[in-house]
Amino acid sequence: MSMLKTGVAYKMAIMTYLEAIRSAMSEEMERDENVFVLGEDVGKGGVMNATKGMRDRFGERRVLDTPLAESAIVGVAIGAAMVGKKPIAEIQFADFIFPAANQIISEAAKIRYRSNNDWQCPIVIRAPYGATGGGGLYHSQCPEAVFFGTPGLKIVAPSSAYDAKGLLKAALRDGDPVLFFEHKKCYLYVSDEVPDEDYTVPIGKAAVKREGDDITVISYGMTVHHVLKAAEEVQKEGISAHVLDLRTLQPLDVPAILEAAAKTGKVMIVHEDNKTGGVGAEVAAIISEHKLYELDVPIMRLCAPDVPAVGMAPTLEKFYLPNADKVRDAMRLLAEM
Amino acid sequence: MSMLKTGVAYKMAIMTYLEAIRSAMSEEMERDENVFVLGEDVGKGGVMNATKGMRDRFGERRVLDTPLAESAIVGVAIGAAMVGKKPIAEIQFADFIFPAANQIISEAAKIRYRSNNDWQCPIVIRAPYGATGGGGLYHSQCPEAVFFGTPGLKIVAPSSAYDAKGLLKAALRDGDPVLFFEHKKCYLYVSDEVPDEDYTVPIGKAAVKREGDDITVISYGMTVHHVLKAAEEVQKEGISAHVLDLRTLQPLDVPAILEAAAKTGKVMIVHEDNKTGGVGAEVAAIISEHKLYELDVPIMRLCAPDVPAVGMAPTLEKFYLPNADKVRDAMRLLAEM
Amino acid sequence: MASQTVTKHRQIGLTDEQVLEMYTIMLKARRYDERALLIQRSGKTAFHISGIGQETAQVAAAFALQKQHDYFCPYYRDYGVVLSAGMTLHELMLLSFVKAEDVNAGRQMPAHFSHRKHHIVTGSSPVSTQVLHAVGIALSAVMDQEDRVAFTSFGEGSSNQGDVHEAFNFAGVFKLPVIFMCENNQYAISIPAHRQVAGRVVDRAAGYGFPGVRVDGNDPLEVYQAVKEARERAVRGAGPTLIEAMLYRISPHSTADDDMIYRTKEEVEYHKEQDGIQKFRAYLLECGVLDEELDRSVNEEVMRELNEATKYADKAPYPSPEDALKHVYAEDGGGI
Amino acid sequence: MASQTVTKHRQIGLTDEQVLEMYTIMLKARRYDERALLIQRSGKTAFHISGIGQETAQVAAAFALQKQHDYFCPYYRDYGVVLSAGMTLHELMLLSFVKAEDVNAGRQMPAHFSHRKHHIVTGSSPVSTQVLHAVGIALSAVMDQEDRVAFTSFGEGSSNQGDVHEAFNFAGVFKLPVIFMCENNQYAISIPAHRQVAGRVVDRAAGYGFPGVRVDGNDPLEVYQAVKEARERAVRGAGPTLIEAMLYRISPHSTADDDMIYRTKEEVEYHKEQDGIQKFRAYLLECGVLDEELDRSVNEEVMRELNEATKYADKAPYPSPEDALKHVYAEDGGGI
Ligand SMILES: Cc1ncc(C[n+]2csc(CCOP(=O)(O)OP(=O)(O)O)c2C)c(N)n1
Ligand SMILES: Cc1ncc(C[n+]2csc(CCOP(=O)(O)OP(=O)(O)O)c2C)c(N)n1
Ligand SMILES: [Mg+2]
Ligand SMILES: [Mg+2]
Repeated sequence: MSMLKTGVAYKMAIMTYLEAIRSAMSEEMERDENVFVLGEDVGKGGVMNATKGMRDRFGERRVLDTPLAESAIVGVAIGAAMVGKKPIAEIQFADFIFPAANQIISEAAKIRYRSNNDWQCPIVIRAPYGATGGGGLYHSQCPEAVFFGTPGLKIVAPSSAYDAKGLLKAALRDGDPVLFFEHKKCYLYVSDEVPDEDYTVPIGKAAVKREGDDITVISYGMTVHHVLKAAEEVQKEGISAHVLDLRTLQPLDVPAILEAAAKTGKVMIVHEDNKTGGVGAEVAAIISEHKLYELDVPIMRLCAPDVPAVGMAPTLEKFYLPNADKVRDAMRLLAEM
Repeated sequence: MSMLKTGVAYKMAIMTYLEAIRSAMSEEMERDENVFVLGEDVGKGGVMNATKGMRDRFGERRVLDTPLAESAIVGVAIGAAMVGKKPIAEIQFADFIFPAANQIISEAAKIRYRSNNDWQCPIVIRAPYGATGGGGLYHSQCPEAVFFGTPGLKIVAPSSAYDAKGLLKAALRDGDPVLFFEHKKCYLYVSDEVPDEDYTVPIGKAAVKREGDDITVISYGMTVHHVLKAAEEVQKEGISAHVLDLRTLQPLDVPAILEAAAKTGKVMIVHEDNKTGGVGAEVAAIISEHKLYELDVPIMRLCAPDVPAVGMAPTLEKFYLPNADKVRDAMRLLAEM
Repeated sequence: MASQTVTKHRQIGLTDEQVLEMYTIMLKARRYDERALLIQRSGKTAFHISGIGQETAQVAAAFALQKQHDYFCPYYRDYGVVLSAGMTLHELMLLSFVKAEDVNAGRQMPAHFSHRKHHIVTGSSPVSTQVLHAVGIALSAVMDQEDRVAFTSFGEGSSNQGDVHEAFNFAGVFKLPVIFMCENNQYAISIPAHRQVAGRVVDRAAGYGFPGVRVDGNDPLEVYQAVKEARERAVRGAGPTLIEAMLYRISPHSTADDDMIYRTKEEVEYHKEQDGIQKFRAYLLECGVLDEELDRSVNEEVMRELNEATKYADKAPYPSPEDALKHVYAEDGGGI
Repeated sequence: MASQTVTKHRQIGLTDEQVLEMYTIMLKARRYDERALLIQRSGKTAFHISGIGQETAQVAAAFALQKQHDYFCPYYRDYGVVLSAGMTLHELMLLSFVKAEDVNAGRQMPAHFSHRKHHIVTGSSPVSTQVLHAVGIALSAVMDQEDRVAFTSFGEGSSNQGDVHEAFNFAGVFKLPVIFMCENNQYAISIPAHRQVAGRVVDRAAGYGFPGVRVDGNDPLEVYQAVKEARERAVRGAGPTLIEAMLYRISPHSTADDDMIYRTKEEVEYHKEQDGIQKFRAYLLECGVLDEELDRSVNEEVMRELNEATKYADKAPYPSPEDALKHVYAEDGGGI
């Protein structure tokens, strides 16, 4: 398959979000011998298969099975990064990132600043997050809001295979610590076209996923797909939705957010993380700070309810998670306001 | 000193914010033998003197010096709380709370919910936060935003001695984990009237600190004092500021926020924590969700800049921290908009 | 029922009734485990994590403790512990099926135990957090001058979490009545113990000034004795004990794992033959506590209970959707 | 300069020049420390944290390592380490005065060392995080097959943080070239070591399968030898070593602490008499490396350097306010 982009023919392949991540890691490991992966069970391929086959290709030193200790995984990665390595620290489930919170917030985020640029800490922390169904409270969490608002960190949360690969490559070439949140539901559910050629997606740039005139929906990660599906549905009813995928959560793409908000004056933010204190709050705050006069109606947020995390029983799960139906209903409401 | 309140004469004493905290702990320890304090150096009085004299009064078992390990301090407190104790876990500086993040976020916050009310975790975690001058990056942080938005936790951040005592007592009688952020600058800088009698200040209720008609300023902690001082100043210029002290950050007092915002239609949020992803973002989001039509001008946020934390040099510190002058200038701007 | 000579279990203070009950609970744990796997395979449940190969040590440890008096902070494979502490197959099945009547009301994954009445402390997925909770419970026992101990277990992989070290040190400094049991089943998911643990878990105790004891986890009498002694030390104020029970994880890590990527069938088969339950059965037969007939009826009774539990849990309703909103905080603010 | 018989320091591989340099740096550290306290008392700086009583061990350890080759992850009292690694009194004074020219450009508290050129890794206040960084640096040395080691130090109180355990285990599993040095100065702020550390820090190494060595921190030759051997083990692939240097914190915890609340003047006085620098001086005099005249000139030179450094740093400008906004991220995005 091929497609024309800025005049050049790129060869493209359809691949899953998971394959995109694996290929980004593999290509960067080929390209730069300082890149290596470390984490629990990464040797056998990781519990998500993200590193499948990579130990055979790069050896067990560069696909390093670590002891079961997240603070060590991140802390060791930080040490290695400070002296020139480019570690990819895999957290088995994002729910288990908290033992490493001190190393991430007190160390990684502050190393460049506190030393006045004497040292830097270019690590990438990959953390599979979000609900896939049947994960319960501790295999489904969206912990991005805990780290969001910690200056010094960059936070990425792609929704497509294309973005996942391009952003992971960008993260691996970045000079600062990047938290890379991979939505577990996207791993196999999402497939799209990915160029064969080397490319990056810049950190800090949102993407317009759909042009529209009536309402603006801003989202990231898995919920982008719910939003797009709902947008198709409401289109049939004559509601035209403009959809922005944040892609990077920190730094937020403020110009893109403002442009998208101003375009329709009716804004909804959708995320799987619970509402209070989520990334959506900042997005709403930014809009109400800079584009208040262009808002026609209040800013809406469609998020998981403010309970600790998703329940295991299917009934609880369905109630908790945003889905295309819930987004569609909210879109109708917003359009009618 | 005495004052009339709901018809009853209360005896009052002027005390510092720090004394208020100490007296709340001491009185609750007298009242309930299950209450105890644990933390680093609490026996000698703690590095902030919050527990001064308490070991002599209650013995070293109830004012327990722990090893230097925050995850243990919180984790042990959780275990004790689950079987009927009411521990007050002191974190020496809020900057050092992150090693305990897993115990706070994965455990304390989720114990009631995950067990469907079979177990509960009524701990109070006291964490001195904020800049006092000369604390540098790691003795000045405002980490409330990291925990904000974790359902299951309550978060309190008083600005007065009265509130500090009343809220700490309320926290100690609460059935759920409460993060109690004590602003270090308030410890000795702030003194006010505190009743001799037992009283509590309800968790979840904001307080109007000043009635006004032109602009609304919402804040918490030390910056409340900057806001009140600036309000006095701009009053002379004919600007009347309505000031709301959030007091509790989680759950936020949404009705009070909306009422305060609607009162003037011109809202500014002030906090010492950096802007992006701070509590102010949620406050702005709530207002723009529920009171958009009552807003006359964009919601303003006056916060520390998005850098990792305050620098040690006086020049850096002054640049970083909100103060009365900065608030006053922003108030003028807001009033003129 | 018992033989003429003084049997080993009597020598260490266990009655015939007790060893028979231990055996019965081991069987319950095993049968439950096998059934839960089948149910998961049939698609009726989402997940199972197996304790097969660890039941002997689990049941033996729990029998050395006092039910509804001591506190249990188990980890996710501890079916043998929670069944000994008082949970029923009925309750375990409701947990597997994540139904409304489950203690957790369907909120948590299977194997995330909780039962306040039985002093089984609510558990989570992040490993090793419970080790500190046990220390806190032990601290409260000392404060209240009560003769109870806190028991906690964890895998050898999980022993590497910072929380375990902080727990050992805290308990060591205050000589708290806590028993740490590492169920060393040779693997942490795909990582064999020698790539996971530097040195030996049991040797770590010495660094905190308390005893570490390594036991054959397939020998319930050895485990029982070690835990019993640890309990005695604990209640007389002599402090914590670390027990490392050597075991083998017979099943893959969980239903989400394919263990043949990182170990061989032969290795697993070899360890299956060391099965502690079979050895215990042989011992009980040998000393006359058990005979073939009694064994059959014990097994039948276990199966009956299991079948009923399965049937009930299968048919029981899921929690209603809005229940997701309940119990984030105490309803009345706590008021304590 | 040296005596006829083979001196102890020569026996362990130190030249006369080296021990003299060690002595000089110990003096620098001590004099810096005393001056920094005075400056703080005069109100010119906000804070000082003292290393008095620990300089001998610090300097000796650093001398067993290779400057600008091995990596140093020191902790906040390690003036002796960073001066040995290459930092100057000039730089330390700029750090104390938090001036623009300071490596950290006035951002961090004094004693938060950083100096990339000298392989001194940037440090923070939360204790023990650096112990894991050292392990990561050691890992990178192995990956690149370079013969460098990572050295890290921490207090005995800080040894109880989870990160230290995770670091020991990680380094033990992969036999990494890292040297852990615990500077056991008997107190963690107000808490004496026996209330802080269960067992002995040095004994913890055995639980991770690597050697632990306890040394008299006031004896620089003993410390030097232990670190030297640890370095040799490390570079030949035999893995980490834990060294526990027994010391005493002569000063209060920091200028914010009143130690007379929790210890006596007599106790402090007793330990002042054990001063390692004075003992080392006596040794050097005895074996003829030093004489009174040389000692005077060494001391004078140290004071001259210190005075100049103080004067310069005092007058140097603070960072400009807007500099607070710099270096949150790489200016060009990193582009690596
Ligand atoms: C903090 C944390 N990190 C990672 C995981 C994922 N995880 C679940 S079980 C497990 C292996 C545990 O091994 P071990 O402690 O030996 O216990 P076992 O499963 O062998 O009984 C891992 C890595 C987790 N649950 N918690
Ligand atoms: C994680 C963390 N918790 C608490 C503190 C506050 N604190 C600073 S130094 C110190 C005591 C350290 O004692 P020790 O490790 O023995 O080192 P020493 O100061 O005696 O050299 C404490 C509690 C901190 N810096 N970091
Ligand atoms: Mg295991
Ligand atoms: Mg010390």
